[in-house]
Formats: sequence, C-alpha cells, structure tokens
Amino acid sequence: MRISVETNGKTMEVEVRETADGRFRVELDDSEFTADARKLPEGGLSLMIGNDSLMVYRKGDELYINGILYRIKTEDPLKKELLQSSSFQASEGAVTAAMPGNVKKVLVKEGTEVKKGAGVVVLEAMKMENELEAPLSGTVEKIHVSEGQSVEAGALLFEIK
Amino acid sequence: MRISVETNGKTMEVEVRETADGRFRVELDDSEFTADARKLPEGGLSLMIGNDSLMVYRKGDELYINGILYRIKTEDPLKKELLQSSSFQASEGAVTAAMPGNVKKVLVKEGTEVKKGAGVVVLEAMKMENELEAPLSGTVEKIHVSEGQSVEAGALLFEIK
Amino acid sequence: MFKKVLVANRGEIAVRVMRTLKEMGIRTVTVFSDPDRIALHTLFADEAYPLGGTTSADSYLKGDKIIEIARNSGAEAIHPGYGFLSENADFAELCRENGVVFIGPPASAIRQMGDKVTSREIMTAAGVPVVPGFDKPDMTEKDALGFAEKAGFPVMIKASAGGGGKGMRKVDKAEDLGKALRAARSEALSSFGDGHVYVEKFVEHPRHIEIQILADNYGNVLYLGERDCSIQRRHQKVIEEAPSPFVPPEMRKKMGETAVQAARAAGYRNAGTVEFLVDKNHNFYFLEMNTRLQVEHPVTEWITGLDLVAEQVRIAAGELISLKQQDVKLQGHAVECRIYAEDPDNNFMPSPGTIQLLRTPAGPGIRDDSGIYEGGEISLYYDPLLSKLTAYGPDRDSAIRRMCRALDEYIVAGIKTNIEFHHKVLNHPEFAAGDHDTTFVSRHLDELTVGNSREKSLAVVAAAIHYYLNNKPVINSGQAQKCSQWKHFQRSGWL
Amino acid sequence: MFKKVLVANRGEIAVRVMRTLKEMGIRTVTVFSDPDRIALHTLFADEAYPLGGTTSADSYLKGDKIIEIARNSGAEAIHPGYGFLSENADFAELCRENGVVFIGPPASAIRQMGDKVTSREIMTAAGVPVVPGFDKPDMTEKDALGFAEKAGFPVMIKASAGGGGKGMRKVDKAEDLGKALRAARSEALSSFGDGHVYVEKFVEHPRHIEIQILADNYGNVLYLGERDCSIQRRHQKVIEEAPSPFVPPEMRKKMGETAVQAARAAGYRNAGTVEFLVDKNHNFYFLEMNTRLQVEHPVTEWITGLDLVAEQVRIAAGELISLKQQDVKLQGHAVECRIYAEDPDNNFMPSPGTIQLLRTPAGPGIRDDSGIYEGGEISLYYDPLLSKLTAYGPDRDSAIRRMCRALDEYIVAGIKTNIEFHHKVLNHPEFAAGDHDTTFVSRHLDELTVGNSREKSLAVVAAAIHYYLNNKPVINSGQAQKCSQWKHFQRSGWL
Repeated sequence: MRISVETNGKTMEVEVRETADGRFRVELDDSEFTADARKLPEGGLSLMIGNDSLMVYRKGDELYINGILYRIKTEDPLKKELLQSSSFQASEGAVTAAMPGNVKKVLVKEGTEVKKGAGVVVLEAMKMENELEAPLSGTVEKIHVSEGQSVEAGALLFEIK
Repeated sequence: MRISVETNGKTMEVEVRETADGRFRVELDDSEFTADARKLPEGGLSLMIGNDSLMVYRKGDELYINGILYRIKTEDPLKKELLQSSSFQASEGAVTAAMPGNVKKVLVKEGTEVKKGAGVVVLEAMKMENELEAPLSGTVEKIHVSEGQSVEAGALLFEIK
Repeated sequence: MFKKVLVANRGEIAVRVMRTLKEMGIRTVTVFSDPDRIALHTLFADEAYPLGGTTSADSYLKGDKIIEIARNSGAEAIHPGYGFLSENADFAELCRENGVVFIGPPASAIRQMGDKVTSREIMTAAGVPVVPGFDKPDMTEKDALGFAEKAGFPVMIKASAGGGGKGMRKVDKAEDLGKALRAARSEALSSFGDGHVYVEKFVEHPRHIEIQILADNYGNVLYLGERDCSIQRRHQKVIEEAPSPFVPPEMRKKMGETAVQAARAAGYRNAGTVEFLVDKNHNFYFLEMNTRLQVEHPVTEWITGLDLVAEQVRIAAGELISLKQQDVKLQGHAVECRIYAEDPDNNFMPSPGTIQLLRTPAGPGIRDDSGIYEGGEISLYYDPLLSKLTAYGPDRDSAIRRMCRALDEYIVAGIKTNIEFHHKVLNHPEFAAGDHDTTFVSRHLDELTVGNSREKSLAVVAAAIHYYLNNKPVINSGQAQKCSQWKHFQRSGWL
Repeated sequence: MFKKVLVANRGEIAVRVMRTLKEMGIRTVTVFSDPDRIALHTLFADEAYPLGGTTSADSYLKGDKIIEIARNSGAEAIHPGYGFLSENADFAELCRENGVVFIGPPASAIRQMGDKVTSREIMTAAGVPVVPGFDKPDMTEKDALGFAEKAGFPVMIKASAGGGGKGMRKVDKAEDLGKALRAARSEALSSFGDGHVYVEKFVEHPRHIEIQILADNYGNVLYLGERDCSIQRRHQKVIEEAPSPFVPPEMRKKMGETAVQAARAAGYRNAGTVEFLVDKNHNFYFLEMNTRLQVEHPVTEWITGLDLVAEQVRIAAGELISLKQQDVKLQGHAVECRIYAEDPDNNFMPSPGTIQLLRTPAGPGIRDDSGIYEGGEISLYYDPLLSKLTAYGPDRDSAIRRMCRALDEYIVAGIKTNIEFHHKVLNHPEFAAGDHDTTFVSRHLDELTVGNSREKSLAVVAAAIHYYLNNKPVINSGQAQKCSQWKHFQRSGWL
C-alpha cells in the first residue's frame, strides 16, 4: 500500500508491504526497513524496526514513539484525491475558535469597518484571555456569538468581508 | 431489583431501586442508603453514598473500593435458582489446577491405591513447586495430564474413586 | 490533632494535600463544582460535597458555602491549597469566626502582604531590602528624574493599582521620562480608574529566587533553603529548582535569615514564601510574600526530606515545627516541570479537552503530583495545570538528566501539553549552565517552540505501518467486513 | 563511559536498570524470550533481540547467546540485574574472554562467595564473625556434643550440600543429639547423595540485616548503611526497610566496617551486599555475600540519595565511586513492599494471568519500580514479582503511614496479589514497634491472611448498585436489547 506521510510541512511517499512471514517491508526514499509489529493493549503497537524497539501510540495526528511526540499526518493518496475534490473551502475572513472557551467580550458590531489586526472577539479559557483579531481589513459581515456564550473548538466566531 | 450479596461466606439480600431523579435507594438489613452514581472511564464507577465518595472497580468477584479489595459475589436470586437446578456437580475425588502451570511430575500411575493426602501430581509455576494431593483415599481412576505438559487454571488433573 | 479536614480546592493540589491528610490518619472532605463531579479530587476524597456552579466564582470561591459544608460535615479545619481562597483574608477571618481552623497564616498577615505598598513599607521598616523606588502623591517629572538619576537608569514606572503589565513603562534615559510618565498615568487611569504611579529601579536580567519559611505559634521561624523559579513564560513559572545554581552558601544563609526577618515583621504563621528578585551582582530585593503553600513546594520537600503539608497541618493544630533550624539539612538537587494543558507552539494557548491516553513516568528519583486520569476531562473553566513532575538526583546534572528521562516516559494525548517544551529548555546550554534569568523563555522562544527536532525517519516508517494496519484492504470473508479495521487487525493471524 | 549496554534480564529490574542507563545517555539493549515479545522491558529498551525459548533455561540463562548478541549489537557491557546470570561466575568469565564488560564483581569473587563452606572460611580468616559451628570429616556424636555443650543449646545440624530445609535438624537438648544426627545424615544422603553434615549454633529469633557496600578498582570500599529484611515468607523477603529499627548507631558503624572487611577479604569490586543474622543481643554473624544488585536496593537509594545502578556502571567503566565514606549521609527512613502475583490466603501460591486493571500510587515520598502494564500478561514461567513499592519519610512512622496510603492507591486486578497482606503486616503492632524477627510471618500467619477485615456495609451497597447497573431490566426499545447491558448503561440518561 502506498501511503503519504506529512511531517514538518514535508510530504513523503512510503510503500508498505506485508511479507509472507507476517512482517513488514517499508520503503522510504532510498531506504528499506523490515519491521515486526505486535498489538499492545489499549491501542498501542510494538514495532521492531531492525532491532530498534519502538512503542507506538497514535491519537489523531499525534504519534508517540517511546514517549516522544511527533506530529505526523498519514493518508492514502487515493482517499486524499477523493477528499480534496469535494473539500469545503473556508472563507479567508472567517475566524474560528482555536480552543473551547467562553466569549468574554464582543468588541465590535456587525457592519463595522475594521482594519486587519483589530480586536473583534475576546475568548476566555483557563484563566487566560485571548483576543481574536480581524484577519483582513473590511466589514464585519456577521458575528456568530454573543457575550457569555461558551463555544467549542472550531466554532465559527465571525466573518469579515 | 432484589440482589443477593455474598461476602466472607455470609449472604445478604439487598434491594436496589432507581429513583425518579436518577439516584439509587438501597435497603440492606434495617438500613437505607441513598446513592448517586456516575460512570468512570475504563469501567469504573463513582458512587456517592450519602456524602461518602467511593471509587468502585469490579473484576469478577473482586470489588475495589477506593483501592481496597473486597471479595464479593453478587447474584440475582432468580438467575441463581435457574443456575443451581442445572448446575454440574463435580466429583469429590476430582482435582483441578488452582493455577496455570507446568506438570513437573506425575507421582503415581493410574490404578494405584492411594491414601488421602498422598502426593499425586507436582505442578510448577513461577519458580515454585506445588504438590497436589489425593483428596480422599481410593484408587487413581484417571490421570489427565503427563509430565512436561502445561495446563490452564481449572484444568482437570486427576480423579480418585 | 484534627480528625477531619476539608480541602477547599481541586486538581493536583487537592489530591496532594489529601494524600498527606490520609497519611496522618485524618479523614478527607472536599467540595466540587458541577463539572467536577468525577474530577480526580472528588473521587480521591473520603467525603465530597457539591458546591454547584461552574465558574470559579460560582463554586470554589464561595467561601461562606464552603464554611457551612465544613461545619455540617464535622471538619475542624480547612486547607485552601493555592489559588482560589488561599490568599483571601476575609475568608480566613470568616473561618475563625465560625470556629473552623484556617490552615494558613492569620488574616492580618494575608491582608498586609497582599497589598504591594503596605508590604513594601513593612519590609523596609524591618530592614529587608526592597527594589529602590520613589513614591509620592502627585509626583512631578522633576521628582522622578531626581530619583532616577540617583538610582541610575533604566527605571520602571509602575501603577500602584497595577497588574498584568498595564500602566507600566521602562525608561532608559532622562529625555524619555516625561513622556513615559504621562503615558503610564493615562493607561493606569483608563485601566484601573486610578492614575497613581510610582518609580522603581529596573532590575536587569533578574533571577526569581524565593525562600520557603515555616513559622509556628511559639515564635519559631525556620527557613528551608531557596527555590530558583527563573524559567517563566507570561510571568508564570514553568520550571523550578532547589537549590539555585546561582546562590552560594553564604548568600543562602543571608537570604534565609532575611526571609525569617520578613516573616517575623509580618507576624507570620504557617508555611509561607518570601520572593526575591536577584540581580547579576547577587543583590536581592524583596518582591512579595506568598501567604500559602506554593505550587513548587515539592522541590523543597525533595532536598529537605520534609512533608510541608504535614508541617502546615501540625502548625495549624497548635503543634511545634517538627525540627529546629540546625536540623535542616539540604541534600541533593530537585527540579520541577509544570505540565500544562497548553500549546507552546501557539503562544502557550490553553488546550482543554479529554485525556485520551495517559502514561506517567516512575522509577528512581521521580515524583508525579497529578490531578488527572486517563479518560478524564480537562475543563476550560479552571487552571490548565495537569501535573507537577519533579526529579531528584545527587546533583543538578543528574536531576536534570533524570527529568529528561521521565519526560520521555510521560505521554498525554488528546490535548496539547508543554512536555516537549520542557525537554528543550532542559537541554538548552544556557539552562544547563545554570546561567539563565527570567527573560530566558522570551529570549529563546523560537528555539524552544518550533515543533519536535528529533530524528524522524523511524517515526515516518512507524506512522506508515500504523496507518497500514488500520486501513489495509479486507480480503477475507464478508463477515470480517462488518468489523472495524482495527477489530479485524486484532483477530488476524499476524498478532 | 559506555555508549551502549545490554541488560540481560526482564521484569522490573531490567526496566529499573535501563532507566538509569537512559539518564546516563547510554543506549539500552535487551533480550527477550518468546513469551516476552511485548513484556515491558522489551518495549522499554532502545533495541531488543529475540533469545527464543520459553523457560528461563531456554532463554535468559543462555549466556553464550547473550554475549553474542552483545557483540553483534555493539554493546560494550552487560548488566545482569539479579537472578538469572547475575551470580554465575562462568558467565562473568565468558564476558571477559569475549571483551564484554560484566557489570559486577570479578568471577573469582562470585565463585568464592557462592560456596557456603569457602565463604565461611574466608570470612573466619578475615576476622568476620560467623555463626559458631563445628565441621570435621566423619564427625562423631561425641564431637558434636562437645561443640554443642560449649556453644550452648539449641544447635542446628545442617547438610553441607544442603538447601530447602532438607538434611536439617534443630536440637534442643543433649539427649536428642544422636538421633537427630543420624536422621539428618540419612536425609542428606537420600536427598543430595552426600551424607556430610556439620553443626552450628542455632540463632533464635534472628533478624536478617544486611550491609550495602560499593567497591571500585582503586581500593575504595564504602558501606552505605544497613537494610532490615526480617519480614520473610517461605525464606523470601517481602518487606525491607532502611535503616533497621534494631540497629543503634555504634552497631551500624561496626557492621559497616565488618562488611567492608568482608568485601576486601573477598577481593570484591562493584556493588555487593553482606548479609548477617543478628540475634536478640545484637550479636551479628556473617550469613552470605550477594555478589550483585539486591532486589531491595531502592530503600538504600532513598536514605543516601545515591543511584546504585549509576555507581555500578561507573565502577565497571573504571571510574571512582562518586563519594567518600565521610560523605555518606543517611537521612530519613524508607520501606519497601514487594508486590507479588500470589495469593497470601492460599499459602502464597503464585497467580499468573492478565492484568485487567492497574492503578499505581504516586505523590510525595512514593516510588514504584514496576515491570508490568495494564493489559499485560504475567507469565507462569518467571518470577512472580510485579513491582517494588517504596515509601520514604522523615522517620519510620511516617514512612510506614505513607506506604499504607500508597497501598490503598494501588489496584491490580485480574490476578491475586499480596497488597492487602502488606497492609496487615504494616499495621501489626509488633511490626509497628520494630520488634519483629524472621519468624514474624509464620507466627502471625492467621492474622495476616484471613481476607479483608475492613468495614464492609458500604462495600455491599456498592456491589449491589454495580450489579444492578449491569443487569437492570431493559425496558426500552428492541434496539437496546441487542447491546450488552453495560453499553446500555453507557447510553442511558442517568449518566
């Protein structure tokens, strides 16, 4: 199976094959690796790549190898094409919450003209305030939240046009 | 629901009811308890009985309350009756393995007459040998294992008649 | 001794305090907000009482309600932990009025030390060095200039009512002073409704070094060595150590004795911390006194062998401190890393969520004071401190290497944490040399936060195999196709 | 210093040794048997090599294969842990012949100390006290009686080739001696094919107290205080502590200096332990020397602040011991509980199986050296030691109370363990008074093993609610009935 692996903004193509004895051959650039894999309780994986013993846990894009965190995206190139063709393109002026939080303040009204970098909404979480700024100069088209409201990570907060 | 609870060889009848507000009323002997219950990750349970905070984990007959182990059996009296009427009665002279292990030695042959307490099979596990004795005087009817064999806990080892 | 004590806090510190109470044979009571019904401290206590509410103001800051619960449950004393009500003089007073022992200093000491100007006055009167400064109603530009030229530039203009850097200006030379004074006054007025400012000598490249003290009701005041808390981000400590690599023995003694003087001047009781700013010439200046248990108290426990919470409880119960100054022996070195739910690569933004996977370090010289468990929720309503990891070794170098080993064992998935950030700080040559000050993190921010710099090719191979196993084409029976890929993986022959 | 070291062991000790190696920046290599492919030590190592085989003899005892792996992997040294090859003189020699450093004493010291008669002779010659005894070819009843009357009854007849209590007889008075001598000879002959016996003074109510020593290649030999290991079951230690509540300072010094004498007499290098039997009058007698790291070394690490594995590695690499005798400072008190997979209520029978649930203790003064993880298998082929839990406190009482708190936090489900047994020992008045000897467990077996004696009514209520939630009648839709009860419980509204 061909898999594209992205890390630190760089994408690599990796070929993984299962061999007859239940081991794995992995090709990456010009190198070839042989690996033995065993499942661990709670979703972990023990890999012996050569004789390097790796304890692997994966949650989303987070890959832990012997306790060390790597941010790595993996995708099947086939699936990726499918996804990209139908993907939703978010507007440049739309701002979403990077973390769950409470809307502490809404600093401007809908229809106001703002400059790029002007504060629009203040989110609060865990004793810390975070002012979200207009990503571009323009008009505040829509504010989707009101003061005191709590929002999830990824929630659309406001749009500038 | 009526539940029979057995601990330290003593059986108690307990009545558990769910109340309208999602709490529990439990009657035990002359006492009544009110409890709030929340599920914890990995199968645990947080109980507030009165204001006592109990963290409860259960595996088989082992009940852990705030880390302290209680051996407790619980059964639905209805189910219990069903089970008892059809239960398999093991023979008095049959000896099973109390732990998984390796059969280190078989000390007697089938057909031999043995006295109660005579050694019949030696099981070995974790650097320790354990000699299993005849539970009654009689003839070694059948030996189900041979030297060097590994057995699971509960495996039938031999029968005396 | 008390039979039952209420812990009016949550998270790691509530659990840590209850551990000692349990060791002392004292029954533990705690309180919990609505989101904390199954938080670790609620589960850990012998008895737990609902406070209702979600925000801190609606729950853990409800002093009257907490005192009522203490009385109803039969708790004879309240341990406030840190934060929340721990430095609230009114709460301490209310406890006393209701016949509940507040495990901390008297309300008067909290009140005096809580006010910047008052505490500065008390310390000056007691001969404790403070940062040279000048304060006068309606201070003119000429007044300020007179001070600045005597003390030497740079100086700092600060709002009396200040906090969070507002109404604050650093002034490097005489000609900038007037403008800075006006700007600070105007900002102070608009931020706090009070335009009063004062001027202080600016301490360049300061280290933050604090002295732990213990004071009982019988006039005994002890110092337990110092902690160096110079690694800070956003004016908040992230790594602390004891002893400080910057403090020679004679300075340790002098700082310790000065801290005792400060505590006596404040009429202090129980455990407390006197914080100092230290300049590059080893001059130290009183910064403030924290009238409670510090977050970083475990590093002092490591090098003294003492249990500070046990000392707090004993002092509050009217007992003597368990030892004398001459019996305090500092041995070895300890480092603490505060494990926060935050993203160092994104301006240390908090990261609430569910702990999907948790592996905690253990073994020689490692202590983990945690308030979380696998599957638990990190709520956005409270402080993002997940755990305090401390490492001990015979010397600074071995303690640091031990900490690095433990950080590698520590896995928290599902939320972002600063574990990798800690690793980078500990491996930075400036930190390794003990040559850092409070500007360390901001000066090296880029080096400390750009992702993970370790070797990656095995990680790529591992990621690819992991993906393969979860997505490989199912070629067996129709039955298998109904299962998730992972289940199929579990059943297939290669395991 | 070494760049790469192979750890030829498994379980908790392999993990513990690798932790220190990682802290020293040394790459870790280990070996594993077939059942240990995903054992913790295999996962924990940087590199792991299959040994094949299942039993110890077929895997971890294959010295030649392990040396081959060390050479092929580029490991410069082998740490043997305890057990397995750690006291095998031939293996130590084979390492040397193959240019691999054996992290332990020279083969000659292992060989001499491994033989009961030789070690007794060496110690006697060096002036180290041994249990008074008499040994002569063809010893007559008269010879034995002569000794017994001089030394005083009771005496012990022991087989030279002995072990496991066979060929051993305790004799209380002169008229029983002849019969006992004949019986012991006959039993020794039939058990070992060698009827040679000798006679020794019987030490009544002995304590088992041992001295940790360190010896480098430059003639430095240090003693690091004693450990009291008198709590034993089946002649195996279960609870150890340092210091011993039975040893006053002057005796500590005398025992330490005697142990150094013993180590010098044996030409010893690296870490080792001199075991003594101590009678009620504080007389101590050489028992044997363990030429390796002891299971219970963490209690010494707690009170000295040292890392004994790091000292072992440094000594093996030709470095000096990191400190001098006068720098050894003992501070506080430490207790160790060995957590075994065994059933104390059933004659301590081993209990292999799967760890279904694991909650480990943490917080102040607690160290858990474990070789297991949740979901892992405890194999019947190896030692049943799961973990070593150690607790530290400023004094014995606080260390014991801390240990009790930690035992309450410790949950191991799926197999039987001795956690509750430990709790009972620690709470026994004789242990609390420090007044116990090696007969403690057998004398109090009934009190220590009859189930759980704590208050039970809340447990019954909890069990009933747990049962109810997993078995309550499903009254909703047909859909729900397809799910397991627990799933239904997860979905239902009351959560």
